[in-house]
Amino acid sequence: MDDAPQERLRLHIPEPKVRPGATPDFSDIEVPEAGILDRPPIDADDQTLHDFAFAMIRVLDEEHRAVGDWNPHLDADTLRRGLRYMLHTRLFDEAMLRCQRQGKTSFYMKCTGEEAVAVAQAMAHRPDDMFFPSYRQQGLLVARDWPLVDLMCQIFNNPKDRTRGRQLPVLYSARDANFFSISGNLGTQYPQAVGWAMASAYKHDSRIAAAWVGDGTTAEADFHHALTFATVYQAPVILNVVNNQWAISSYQGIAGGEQSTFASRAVGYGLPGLRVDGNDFLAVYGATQWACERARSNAGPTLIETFTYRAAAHSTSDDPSGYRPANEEQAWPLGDPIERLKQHLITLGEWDEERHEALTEELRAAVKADLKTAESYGTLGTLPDEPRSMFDDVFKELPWHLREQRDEMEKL
Amino acid sequence: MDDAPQERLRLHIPEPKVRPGATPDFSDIEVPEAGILDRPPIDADDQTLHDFAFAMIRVLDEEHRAVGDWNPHLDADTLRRGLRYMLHTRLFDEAMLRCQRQGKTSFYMKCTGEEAVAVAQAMAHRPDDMFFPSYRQQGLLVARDWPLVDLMCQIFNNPKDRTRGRQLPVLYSARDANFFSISGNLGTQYPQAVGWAMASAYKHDSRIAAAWVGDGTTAEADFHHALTFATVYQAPVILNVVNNQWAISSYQGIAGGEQSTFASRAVGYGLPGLRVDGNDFLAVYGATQWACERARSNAGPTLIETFTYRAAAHSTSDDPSGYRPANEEQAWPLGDPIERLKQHLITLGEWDEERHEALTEELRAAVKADLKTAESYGTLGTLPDEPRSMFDDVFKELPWHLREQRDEMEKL
Amino acid sequence: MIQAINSALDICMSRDPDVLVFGEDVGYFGGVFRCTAGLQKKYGKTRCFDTPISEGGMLGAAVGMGVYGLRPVAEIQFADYIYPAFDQLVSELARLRHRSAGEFHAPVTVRTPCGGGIFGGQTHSQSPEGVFTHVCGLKTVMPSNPFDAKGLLIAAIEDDDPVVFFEPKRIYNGPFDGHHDKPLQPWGKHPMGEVPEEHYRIELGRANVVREGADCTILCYGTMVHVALAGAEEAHVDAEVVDLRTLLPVDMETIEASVKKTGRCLILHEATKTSGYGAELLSLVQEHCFWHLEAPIQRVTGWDTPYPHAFEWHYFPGPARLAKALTRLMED
Amino acid sequence: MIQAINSALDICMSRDPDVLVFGEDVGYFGGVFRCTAGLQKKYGKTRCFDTPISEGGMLGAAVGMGVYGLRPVAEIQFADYIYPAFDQLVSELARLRHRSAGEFHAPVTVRTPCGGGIFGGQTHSQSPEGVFTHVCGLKTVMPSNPFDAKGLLIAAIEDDDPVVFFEPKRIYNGPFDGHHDKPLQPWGKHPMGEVPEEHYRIELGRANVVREGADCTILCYGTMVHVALAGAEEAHVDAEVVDLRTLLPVDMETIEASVKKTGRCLILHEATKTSGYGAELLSLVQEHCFWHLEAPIQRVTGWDTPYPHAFEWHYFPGPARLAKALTRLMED
Ligand SMILES: Cc1ncc(C[n+]2csc(CCOP(=O)(O)OP(=O)(O)O)c2C)c(N)n1
Ligand SMILES: Cc1ncc(C[n+]2csc(CCOP(=O)(O)OP(=O)(O)O)c2C)c(N)n1
Ligand SMILES: [Mg+2]
Ligand SMILES: [Mg+2]
Repeated sequence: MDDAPQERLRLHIPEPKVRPGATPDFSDIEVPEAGILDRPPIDADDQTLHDFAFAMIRVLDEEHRAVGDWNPHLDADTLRRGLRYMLHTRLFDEAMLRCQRQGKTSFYMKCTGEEAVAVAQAMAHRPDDMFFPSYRQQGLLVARDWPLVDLMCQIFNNPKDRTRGRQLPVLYSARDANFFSISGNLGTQYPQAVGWAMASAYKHDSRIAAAWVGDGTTAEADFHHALTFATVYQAPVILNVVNNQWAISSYQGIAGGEQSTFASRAVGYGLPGLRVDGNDFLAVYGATQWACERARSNAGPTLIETFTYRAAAHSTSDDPSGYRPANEEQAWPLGDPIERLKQHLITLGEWDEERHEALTEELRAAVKADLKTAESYGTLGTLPDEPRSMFDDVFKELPWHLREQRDEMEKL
Repeated sequence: MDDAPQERLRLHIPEPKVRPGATPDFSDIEVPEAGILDRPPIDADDQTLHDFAFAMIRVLDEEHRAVGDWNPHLDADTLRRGLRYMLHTRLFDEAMLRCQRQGKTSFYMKCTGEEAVAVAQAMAHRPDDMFFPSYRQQGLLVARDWPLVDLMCQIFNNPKDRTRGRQLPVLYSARDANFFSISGNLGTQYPQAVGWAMASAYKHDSRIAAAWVGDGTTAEADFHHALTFATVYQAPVILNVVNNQWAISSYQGIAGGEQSTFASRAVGYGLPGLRVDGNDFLAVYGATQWACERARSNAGPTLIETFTYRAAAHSTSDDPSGYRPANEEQAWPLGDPIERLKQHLITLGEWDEERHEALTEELRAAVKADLKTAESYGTLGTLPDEPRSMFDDVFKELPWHLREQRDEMEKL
Repeated sequence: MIQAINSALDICMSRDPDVLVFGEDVGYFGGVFRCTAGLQKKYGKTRCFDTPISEGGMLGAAVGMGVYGLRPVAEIQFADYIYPAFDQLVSELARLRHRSAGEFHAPVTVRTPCGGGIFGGQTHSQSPEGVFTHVCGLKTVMPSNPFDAKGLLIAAIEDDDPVVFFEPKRIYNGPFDGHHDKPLQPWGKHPMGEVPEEHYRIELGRANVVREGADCTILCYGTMVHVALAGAEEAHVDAEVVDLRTLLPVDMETIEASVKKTGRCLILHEATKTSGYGAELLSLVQEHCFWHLEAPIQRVTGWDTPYPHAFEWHYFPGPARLAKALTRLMED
Repeated sequence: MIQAINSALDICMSRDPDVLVFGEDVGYFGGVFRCTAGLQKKYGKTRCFDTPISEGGMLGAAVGMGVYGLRPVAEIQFADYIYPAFDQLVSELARLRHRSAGEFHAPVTVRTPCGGGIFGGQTHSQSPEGVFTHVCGLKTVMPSNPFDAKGLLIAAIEDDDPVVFFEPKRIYNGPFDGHHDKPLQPWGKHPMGEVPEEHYRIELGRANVVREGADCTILCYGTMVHVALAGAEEAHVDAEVVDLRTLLPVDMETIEASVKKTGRCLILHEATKTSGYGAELLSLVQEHCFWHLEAPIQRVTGWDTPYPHAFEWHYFPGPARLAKALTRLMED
């Protein structure tokens, strides 16, 4: 038997350091210097890779230069495209929030502060790779040049809504962009992405899959299922955890984030876990590129944790001032992704305030124009289709009992 | 985008090195020297503890001496008790297998080769610690001096069956031994143990909990749930994975065991994972003792992987010759736990072949006597109770619809 | 109704230190619907706390706590998210007492907001209650008003059997009779909106006849009780409206007495039709009252489709649909 | 029946390289019931393989494979173990086509052995089919003999909707009419035991009248079809026995024609009674045939308890219970 003292047990309940009213405090977050980590070969052995799960891959340094082994060395045009997509995403989010306030839609979810994650990751992938996103990766669609009018129409549930009024706003589906239908149930897309990747490998295809979940969602069963299946079958998939510190009102400590990093969950499955500065466009790009190469060369799956901060409310139904200090995002030590990439381009001599201003104006006008088009088809309250359409697609063909119910509805 | 070559993807399906007909081959199993690992303080930091998840704690060396820091320094009486319990477990298993062959019970599951796991772990715990076992830890009950007649009566589903004929043989429940009702659904007991431990901590109790799953079962959702809840609330619980290399016909590679150790699953949750020679009574005892001390001092949970080999068939419904080489257990590099402890005692001068022979005879006689008693209450086919009893305990009190159904049954 | 639920939790926590309340966002924040607001502050972090987003883990842990001797009250944020916990509910919580022949049991209460009408789309609107009534070993409850909600929730928490407690979120803030275009009435104006401060229980397994009538019997629960009253009025039918309150064990005595009196029966629920709880109700009525039936029993329910977003009101079984069915019922 | 299932899988794999077969122990070993024996050897490791013990992961991956364009056939080792996969089945597989407005779908077939009578205790004996019929978007099938099993399984695999395919394990090796004390008859002697080698389909949604009769209609499926025939004989009742084969969508035409002809109806299933699929069947018959009913519809089912181990035969709704109910049905 053990020799432990006859001490009384006590239950530990994790609690964030600060709550509303207090000053934001990120002093416990270690921000390592940019560029200090090596980029290992994609087939490096497990043990070599462990460290990346606890470190933080960073490329942009304090002087806005791109440094170190993980720098993807993108040309200026690509960088400008990245900047444009991120800005476009942010302006789109702002416009949609306004629409919600104006009653044009019932609901919206922003990704403010997290734009680098989806945009850089989409750009690091090939266009035919398959994405299994959560609801906060609208940047993937922006970076795949998907028409925003299309998203707006779903948000408004108007007759051009691709989901025919069946889904909440933001739960997009865009097959032509290789973007999987977003589920309202957290995490379910994770093992689905693994299955898709297994299928691609089975068919000797070259397309790989990627999936995203939030820090909070890592606690779901499907997270474990996905990692298990990914490692057992060495599926060509990239599993991303967007650690934006919050899951509605619960901080990441409630998901176990204080005991270890989310990237380190990979270790126990014998997979590489990369922890990345999620507000560093180049670091996200570089890490994703590495993982893509790995998956595409039959070297196996990767787990990537993008360390970022949810600057906005969880959704339009949420008010974070109830559970965290006001303006905490301004104290966030990793800054703002758009600002950081902008400064990098300026440092390179490839950008300036005027061009930024002009780009902002251009995108604002584009969003406005798209909005006008989308609104012309209708906003909240416009029916997207005949009510009878709700009976379609339950099955491929309508069985008798649904036909009867449809008739009954129509006779009302 | 990535620079991976336009290689074709391929699907990896894990496969054991040998199948029936081939010679057993354990050449890839690294068996480190006994005694080489330090025993860290129970509150050592995570990073220090990582190595234990990939190493193997061993105490008994090739000369049958107990060596190194993890040696629990048990006195000879305790060692002899351990030997007795293990032997008793094995003889009990053999007797029950015979009973199944004789048609006295429908089903049985042996733990041959794994006796050290349950017996040493039970002995390292305090008697009032709560156990949440799987179906292969009968040794826990033996080591808690639980009357074997009781188990036999359940196996025979006779009128002394504590579960009143409701459960399959071997799915015991023994509240008085602090042994939780075994579920037929794999892994469900894992988060339950964590919840029990949380409750104990909440009540400032000093009792801790322990749970067991097999290597195959680590793939279930409940494994992840348990680790997540354990780390978040720092529950006083020990989570054990009995890696006996097989899950019915699937080798541990199908559970991801080839990519990393099961102990290393702990790393990503910020928990210590100890990988232990599961056939080394002293190593299992020592590691468990360490984890008990840790839990009982509010220092947190531990994951222990006991590395062993399922020498028997999965159950009486299984025939392993269909999927693995015959007599593979004899090639198992970690030997037999009973034999190893016996030799250790002999080396200490505390045991000899005659005493061993005598003990074997004594226990065989004890099992026989118990069997006679149990059989006197009836074997397979004897009804354990009135059929009407099946309606009890669905709810605390019988609702009207069950009363009606019971009456209907009785009128037949 | 939110305050009534909060009050029930508060009272149970104050009377019994073994009552613990937890779930996603229920701790500091007080729950996305505010049902647990103030409880962490009042009872401390170890009695009311957030859990990881792991419904399965939450109920697995709850079973263990119950086995230890506590009385856990777990919140599943939306009933649509109860499925990841299905195995712990169905294979463990419901079965434990039976499989261990009474050695172990876990008196867990699972609270969860259900139902639609809040423009929540298919994953914030479901009514899965029927499934739980098929699982022997679970009690299933759904209140239709604040007074009942409090009394039933206290009874559920104090019950030694596991209870799945559904809270129709559409009526959290006021009764709703299906007229979505009319302004919401707050509970304050409703007779059942008045909730005594003290401890009281409404026995599980007892229905409530909320309106006596001679023409026909409407069996319903939750939000649908209000729809039933409105629909009957619109159809000018003197319906007896039975609010079941507990679905399992169901109050067959009250149902039988009512249907034998009226000779006609209609079942109203929001869940999808096929194999919904209405099927069981219909079967029970048919089995117990066949010779008294003057017309076929009717079911008015949600369609057999996922809960739509834009077509919510075409899906919702509202008073117009009910009125039409009642008219047909009376003509049959 | 095992060979019939094996043959269906074999044929589907040989005709379509996109058909993959996987599950716990199904690869090298060929499945604990041997339904997949020989397939890995014939089609290779990447087409028929073992999965981790993770029913949820298995069906999650199956959905993804289906989305890619494959036709996965997953085996859940026992129907009792389908619950850990419930969320992927109910919230994902069943909903995908609808929520994406047809952009994505996954033509997954989930095979799983169900039912008791094999002394398997509560976690190897359950019949959870009713629950799946409540989930819109899933088709639910249960064959009663080898010929149907093969034709239905091929139809299920080739169907573009997800199908849950229940295999009553008690009749894997021969028909079983509930007389557990009589020696088992092998399928070889049964007319439906003869299974053509080639490809054929039995359309989903079509019932089979296995015995014509004038006195009453017995609705049943799976093992219970054999019990129905035996029970009717023992009760000397000229029963029309309808083997539903597909539970959803159910063949209402055949049911209606039969009940309207006989005027009496009994529903027989092994699953627990309350909110079981029998409740839906009873409701449908009541709704469609009320004016033709000469007596209350009866349900003969498993009791509302967990499937017992020692009292298996007291639980199992065998011919004696059925005969008694039939006699009462004819007297009513
Ligand atoms: C299975 C399930 N449980 C609960 C919810 C309710 N819910 C929606 S979002 C959310 C928080 C998710 O947090 P995180 O994963 O960190 O993602 P983030 O919102 O931060 O992007 C919760 C609990 C849900 N949608 N699905
Ligand atoms: C949820 C669930 N899925 C599948 C099974 C069927 N089953 C019973 S034992 C077993 C193998 C378990 O292997 P492992 O966890 O390694 O334990 P061991 O038998 O080796 O002790 C399986 C698949 C089950 N009982 N429960
Ligand atoms: Mg988050
Ligand atoms: Mg094993």
